[in-house]
Amino acid sequence: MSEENSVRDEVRQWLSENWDPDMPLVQWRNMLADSGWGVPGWPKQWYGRNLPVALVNAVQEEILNAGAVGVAQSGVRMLAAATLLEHATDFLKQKFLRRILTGEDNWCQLFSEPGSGSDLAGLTTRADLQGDNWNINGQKVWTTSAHHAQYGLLLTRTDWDVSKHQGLSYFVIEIGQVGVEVRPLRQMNGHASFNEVFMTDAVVPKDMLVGKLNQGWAVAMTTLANERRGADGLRQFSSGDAGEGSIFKELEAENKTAMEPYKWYPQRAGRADWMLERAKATGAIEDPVARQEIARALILHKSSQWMARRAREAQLLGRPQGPEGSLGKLASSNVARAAAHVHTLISGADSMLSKEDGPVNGLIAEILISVPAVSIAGGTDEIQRNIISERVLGLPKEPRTDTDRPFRDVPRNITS
Amino acid sequence: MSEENSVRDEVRQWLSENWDPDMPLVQWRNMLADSGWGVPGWPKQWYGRNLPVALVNAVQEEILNAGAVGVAQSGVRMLAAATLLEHATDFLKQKFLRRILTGEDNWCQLFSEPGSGSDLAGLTTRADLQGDNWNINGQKVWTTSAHHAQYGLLLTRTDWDVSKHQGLSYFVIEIGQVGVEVRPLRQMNGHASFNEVFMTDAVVPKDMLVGKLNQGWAVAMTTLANERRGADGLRQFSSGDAGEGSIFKELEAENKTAMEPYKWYPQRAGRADWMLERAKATGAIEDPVARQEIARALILHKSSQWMARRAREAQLLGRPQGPEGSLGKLASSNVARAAAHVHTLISGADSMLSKEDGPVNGLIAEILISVPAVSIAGGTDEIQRNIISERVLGLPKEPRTDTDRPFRDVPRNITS
Amino acid sequence: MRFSFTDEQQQFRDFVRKFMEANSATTEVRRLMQTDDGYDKAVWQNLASSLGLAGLHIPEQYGGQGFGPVEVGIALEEMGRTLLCAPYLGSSVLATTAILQAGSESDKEKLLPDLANGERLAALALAEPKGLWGSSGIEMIATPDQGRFLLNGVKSFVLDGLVADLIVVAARLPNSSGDEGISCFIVRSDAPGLDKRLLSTIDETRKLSILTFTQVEAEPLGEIGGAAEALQQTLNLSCIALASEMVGGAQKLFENAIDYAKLRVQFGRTIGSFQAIKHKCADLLLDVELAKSAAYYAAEAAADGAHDLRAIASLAKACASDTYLRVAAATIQIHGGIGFTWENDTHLYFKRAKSSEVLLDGPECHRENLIQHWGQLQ
Amino acid sequence: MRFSFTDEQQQFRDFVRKFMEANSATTEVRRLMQTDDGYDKAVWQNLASSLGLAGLHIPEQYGGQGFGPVEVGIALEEMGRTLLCAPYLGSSVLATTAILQAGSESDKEKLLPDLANGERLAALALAEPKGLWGSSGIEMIATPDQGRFLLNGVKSFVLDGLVADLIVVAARLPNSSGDEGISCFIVRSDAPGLDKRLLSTIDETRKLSILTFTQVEAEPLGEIGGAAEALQQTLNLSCIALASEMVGGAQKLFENAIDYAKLRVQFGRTIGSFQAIKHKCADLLLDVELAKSAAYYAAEAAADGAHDLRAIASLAKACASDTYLRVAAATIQIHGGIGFTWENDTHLYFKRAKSSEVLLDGPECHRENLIQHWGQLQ
Repeated sequence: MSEENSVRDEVRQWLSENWDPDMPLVQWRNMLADSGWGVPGWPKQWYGRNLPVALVNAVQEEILNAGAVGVAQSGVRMLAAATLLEHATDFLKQKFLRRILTGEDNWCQLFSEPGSGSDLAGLTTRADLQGDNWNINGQKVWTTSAHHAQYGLLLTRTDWDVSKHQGLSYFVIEIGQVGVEVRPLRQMNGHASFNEVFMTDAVVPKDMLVGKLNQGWAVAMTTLANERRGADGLRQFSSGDAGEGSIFKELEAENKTAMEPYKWYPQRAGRADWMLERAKATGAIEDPVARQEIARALILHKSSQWMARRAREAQLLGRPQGPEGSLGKLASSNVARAAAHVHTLISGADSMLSKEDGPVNGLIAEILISVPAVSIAGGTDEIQRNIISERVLGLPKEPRTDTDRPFRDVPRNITS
Repeated sequence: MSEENSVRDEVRQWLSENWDPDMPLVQWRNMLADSGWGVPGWPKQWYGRNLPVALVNAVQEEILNAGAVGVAQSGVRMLAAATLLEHATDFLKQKFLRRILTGEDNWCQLFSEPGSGSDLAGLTTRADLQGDNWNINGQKVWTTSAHHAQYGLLLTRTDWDVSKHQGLSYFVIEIGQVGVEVRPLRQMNGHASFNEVFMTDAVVPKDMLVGKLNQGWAVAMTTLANERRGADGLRQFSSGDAGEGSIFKELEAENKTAMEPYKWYPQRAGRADWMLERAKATGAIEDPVARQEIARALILHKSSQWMARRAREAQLLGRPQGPEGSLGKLASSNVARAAAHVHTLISGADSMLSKEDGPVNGLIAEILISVPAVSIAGGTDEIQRNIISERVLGLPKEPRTDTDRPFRDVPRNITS
Repeated sequence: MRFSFTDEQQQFRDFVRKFMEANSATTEVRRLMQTDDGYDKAVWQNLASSLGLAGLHIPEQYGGQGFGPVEVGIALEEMGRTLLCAPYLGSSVLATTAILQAGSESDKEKLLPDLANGERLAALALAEPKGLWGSSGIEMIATPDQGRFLLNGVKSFVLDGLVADLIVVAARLPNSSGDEGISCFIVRSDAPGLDKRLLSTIDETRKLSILTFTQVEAEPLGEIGGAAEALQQTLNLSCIALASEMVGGAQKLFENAIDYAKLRVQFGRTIGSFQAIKHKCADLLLDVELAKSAAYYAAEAAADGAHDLRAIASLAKACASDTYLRVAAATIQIHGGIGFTWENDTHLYFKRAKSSEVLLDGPECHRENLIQHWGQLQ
Repeated sequence: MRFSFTDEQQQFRDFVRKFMEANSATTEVRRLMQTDDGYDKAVWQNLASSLGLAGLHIPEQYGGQGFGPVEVGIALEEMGRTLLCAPYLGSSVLATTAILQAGSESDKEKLLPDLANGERLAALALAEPKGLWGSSGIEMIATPDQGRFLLNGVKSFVLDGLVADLIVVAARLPNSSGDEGISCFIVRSDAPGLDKRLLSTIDETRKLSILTFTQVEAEPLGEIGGAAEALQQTLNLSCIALASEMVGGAQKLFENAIDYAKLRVQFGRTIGSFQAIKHKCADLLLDVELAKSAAYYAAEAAADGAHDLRAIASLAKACASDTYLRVAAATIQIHGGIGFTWENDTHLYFKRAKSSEVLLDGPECHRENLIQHWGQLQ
């Protein structure tokens, strides 16, 4: 406690001396980086202060209370940072970490492929060494914000004669090059928030390798572990912090671009928070059958939130994480489906109507045609159940027929 | 059609000359066997007339219309008969078929074991040849009516050095011998309608082998196929045919014993047919929420019945059987669960009460604690889904790790 | 009661299926759903006159084929398989059935021949913005005005209302309530005071419109004030037809899912070899076969003139819509990410399933009807 | 609002668990469920006085431990794990809470100390043969008779009613309805005119009885005519306690299922390696954790005196009972045939789940309460 208070005093002190809402955004964030208050949990030598989670939260609280702006957080950049911090050379940390915190660079994640979704380790994008560069050929998909990213986290196959997990390598690739083509991918709900990325003889310099050659799987696991940590069902969708001063204009613009691909995510999650409101507005609340269905969904919704709070609180207390931590994603699929069902029941025939003709200006329709994504994106429910049953419950893996031989000999999809 | 009419005339004629309700039951059934009218679908040389299904039904209709008694049908005897007809030596057919039809012998099925339920081919009851007899050791379970059966259909392992399906042999075993001990097995609903059968150096003469040595699996498949055919969700639970004459007294006694183990089966099936009646009796029908749940269960119940009728009619028309035929068992599990849920909702707090304190003199309670068996007995829902997905949908089998080696080397349960 | 199709009905099914496969590929569906009319006139003419489907259940004396609910069910099932974009459900089923049920002899002689040969299209304007199809939902007032009637009010969710030449309108007499005073009228699509607008919908393969009536002159269809029962029977038959359409869509989509499960490889195996997928598919097959069994039974019951058809129709409709939705959601899931893309056809079926779920009232409403009107089915 | 237990609470849980594992093995459960009393006096004395669980939530001035709903929840969760056969829910929770909520200062001083040390047992007679626990279900009439009251009517589903020394009875004043006139009374178990009979139940680990009152003299408990709110609060707290008991049972049963899935071999593999089982288990784990989260939240809310406790209690009860049933059914399924036998312990939990589902009102009723009384939870 006393340690926390001293930290809080220190950061308050520093903010009072340095925070200026009319300072250019990048300049302010550079100060945060230099002071170590921007990412106090990071190592001292890399813009941080080595503080434990509890104190990190205290610091962030103080920055929030002061109404000050923090380091850039949005998009994939924090996954990139966590991965580079753990696996990259000092050269790469030097090159990228600061500009990640200042928000000068945008990043994207180049993992999934048309032929390997659930089976990420089955990917077939190839990297072949030619002189001092790696020559990249293949296609990635489900890439968020690739169209305005400078760099990508790229997972490729560099050895086809070893088992699937042993032949992967992890690189940082520059997106704005001739060999990389980014195309928008339209979804069934009409949005195009993802990209397909085609790489044809794209070039990656040798020193952009992250971690050791052919040990890219371990590096990718770090990225994905951090991604999962972000998805505990409590994430807020920032609508741009308000505040007086020029810096907030810059911030708002940044958030707007960053949040653009995510604007349908609240609908994808089912909008359980709208159920009662909608039931009252439509009069469905008078229908006992509707009340039962709303109650069922509400029970799922609230107990999922409470489960997430338990997980988070255990984490803050530094207690060993219980199963509740791994269950958030699966729970959110159930909540979303239940809520979509309820919204259909509440809106009745109107649930057919979209755009300006539809309830809540078409957002109910958007819920109904977006919810199917929640049980697929970021790991299907089926994959989640595998992970839970094996890692949490300790049930045995199925006999594998793909890890016991050179990847070359493993049956795979014929990708167009 | 004209062929059908001539057959109908012939049976009517024969019945008018021979049927006598005061004849001893066994004597009458011997006449049915000799005339071929008892099992007109069977081969001519074995008490039948080789008639096609459609005509067989016509004959049975005529016997029914005449109010006459048919051959013995209850219990396992018809599975035994079908299996013997297809696989047994003339010696065995001679020895058993007639007494099956007259009802003089009762039969039981000795397949399942504590260590091999879903995985029947993994059974470990051993048969070792000693001189002219097979020496049987092992335990069987889920045997209906073993306690009053004279003979059992016994599946054993006779070769441990070949793959699991290749080392099984099928015998007829005499139950009333020293080496065979029959114990009742109590279920969670209090009934004890099954037995455990312990065989310790039990003796089976060589000539009681059905089919070829080590080819018992194919024989067992015949038995099970006939068993499945019986379970199309439309089976009636005979309460003993009424009628004037001494023969009906004998018949009633026979049915009573035969039906004893099955008396809770209607409850196991969920008693969907009681839902509306109960809802009206209790006033639950006034509750819109109850009406929804009843409707859900009723839709399952009726559409399952109609699906079964489609399957049966296609069969009668000699059309290739569609998927609907394989789905009856899985459907009946869903119906039973839905009906049990509805009965709880209808009875409310009373659904806790059993025996004379419970609704419908305890039968509602019996539904609730019997329904869990429906998705297990005769093949679990999981096994049904495997069968459907592989045989009906043509989806590939999972990689097997138990059929590619001598059974000796296959991991199995340590049975007490 | 039959539980199988006759050989003639089987042949009819094969015949319709061939036509649909030739004329309603998903590329064609995608083209037509972008248009306002939402159908191809040449294909419609073929389907309506050459095949005679428009008059399938219209008696021969009115220029139809004289078939019944079973054949209509078969036709809709095959149309549902290919998501046919055409005014069949709207004109040939809903509106035509309303005229058959509510119209007088002379109405039928006057109106049906042109519908039977597909020369003209009709639409049924029944539900209003509240989105209820039963008589209780009819609030539009028909005011008597020297022999004619003047209609005022709004009709919504009108299927194919924009392409129809004539509109069958359900309205009620002043100061009436419930089944009392319910009447049917015929309004020409170009009638003064009639305003028509296309509605934006999730399912672009169905064209719904909203019609606003301001002092619109209308001619009575059948007996004034006594149309409630005719409209209910129209709904019963239309629900059975829609259930058949849904069953066809669910069956086809299920086949797509199975095909993909056999093709797609992950972890060195086709995903169809994983129990997670296999068991899901087995459950879906059961759902589809149950929904089929209910739809087939309902069509037979309609053909037999069953007394409790309303309950049976509601059973079939609720069963089919729940099944179609489950199959659609599961098919997206089995496809994974690709199943959520616009290029993949699954979403076209998913959206058809969503619109079919609430069109002609939702499943909760039909489950309630089922219990309210349940007789003793065998 | 806390979302974790304190170290002291963790220690308390370990302590109770050890006791339950030592004193409530399923062999013991099977022995006690065959008896009419349904509990072991020695074990009860230990549990009540040595461990002080009987007075866990009774304030110290009445001889209790002075703990709250969270500790009661922990105790019941651990008791639920082992299906403890004892009058804890009936006497220490239902009846004791009723006295705490409805009783006057002097009532509490008089009645609670003997309950706190487990010397005496009490039961709450609330529901009647219609099986409703809310005030609307209370039809028993309390007729004023020179300072005392005479009770006439029947109380059913009375938990531990046969072993109780005193009965807390809920009745209403003549010519009252709804919450009006609801009053609580104390009746001695040997009072003239009181007839007690054990009910046959699915779940033999709970002893329910039916009590018939004929002109039974009763002493008022607390304020006459104003007990409705106290009884509702009693139900809220008892539902949370019961939810905790269910969660404990579900958790333990789930552990049994996992153990069996890891042990049982079919097709040369442990069945726990099949996706059909693995995925079922993953879904069950989620169900259990959700139900736990709801029960823990509700206990904390009760400790914090949340204003919308009725909604939260109903949420926790409905969530726990649906989960317990799903886990029980799935555990039988995972065990296969052996899971349906009497020798296997699964059915003991299954039956406890069934009785818990409808005890203190069923899930539909609680879902309705949830919506009726829902505030704005965070």
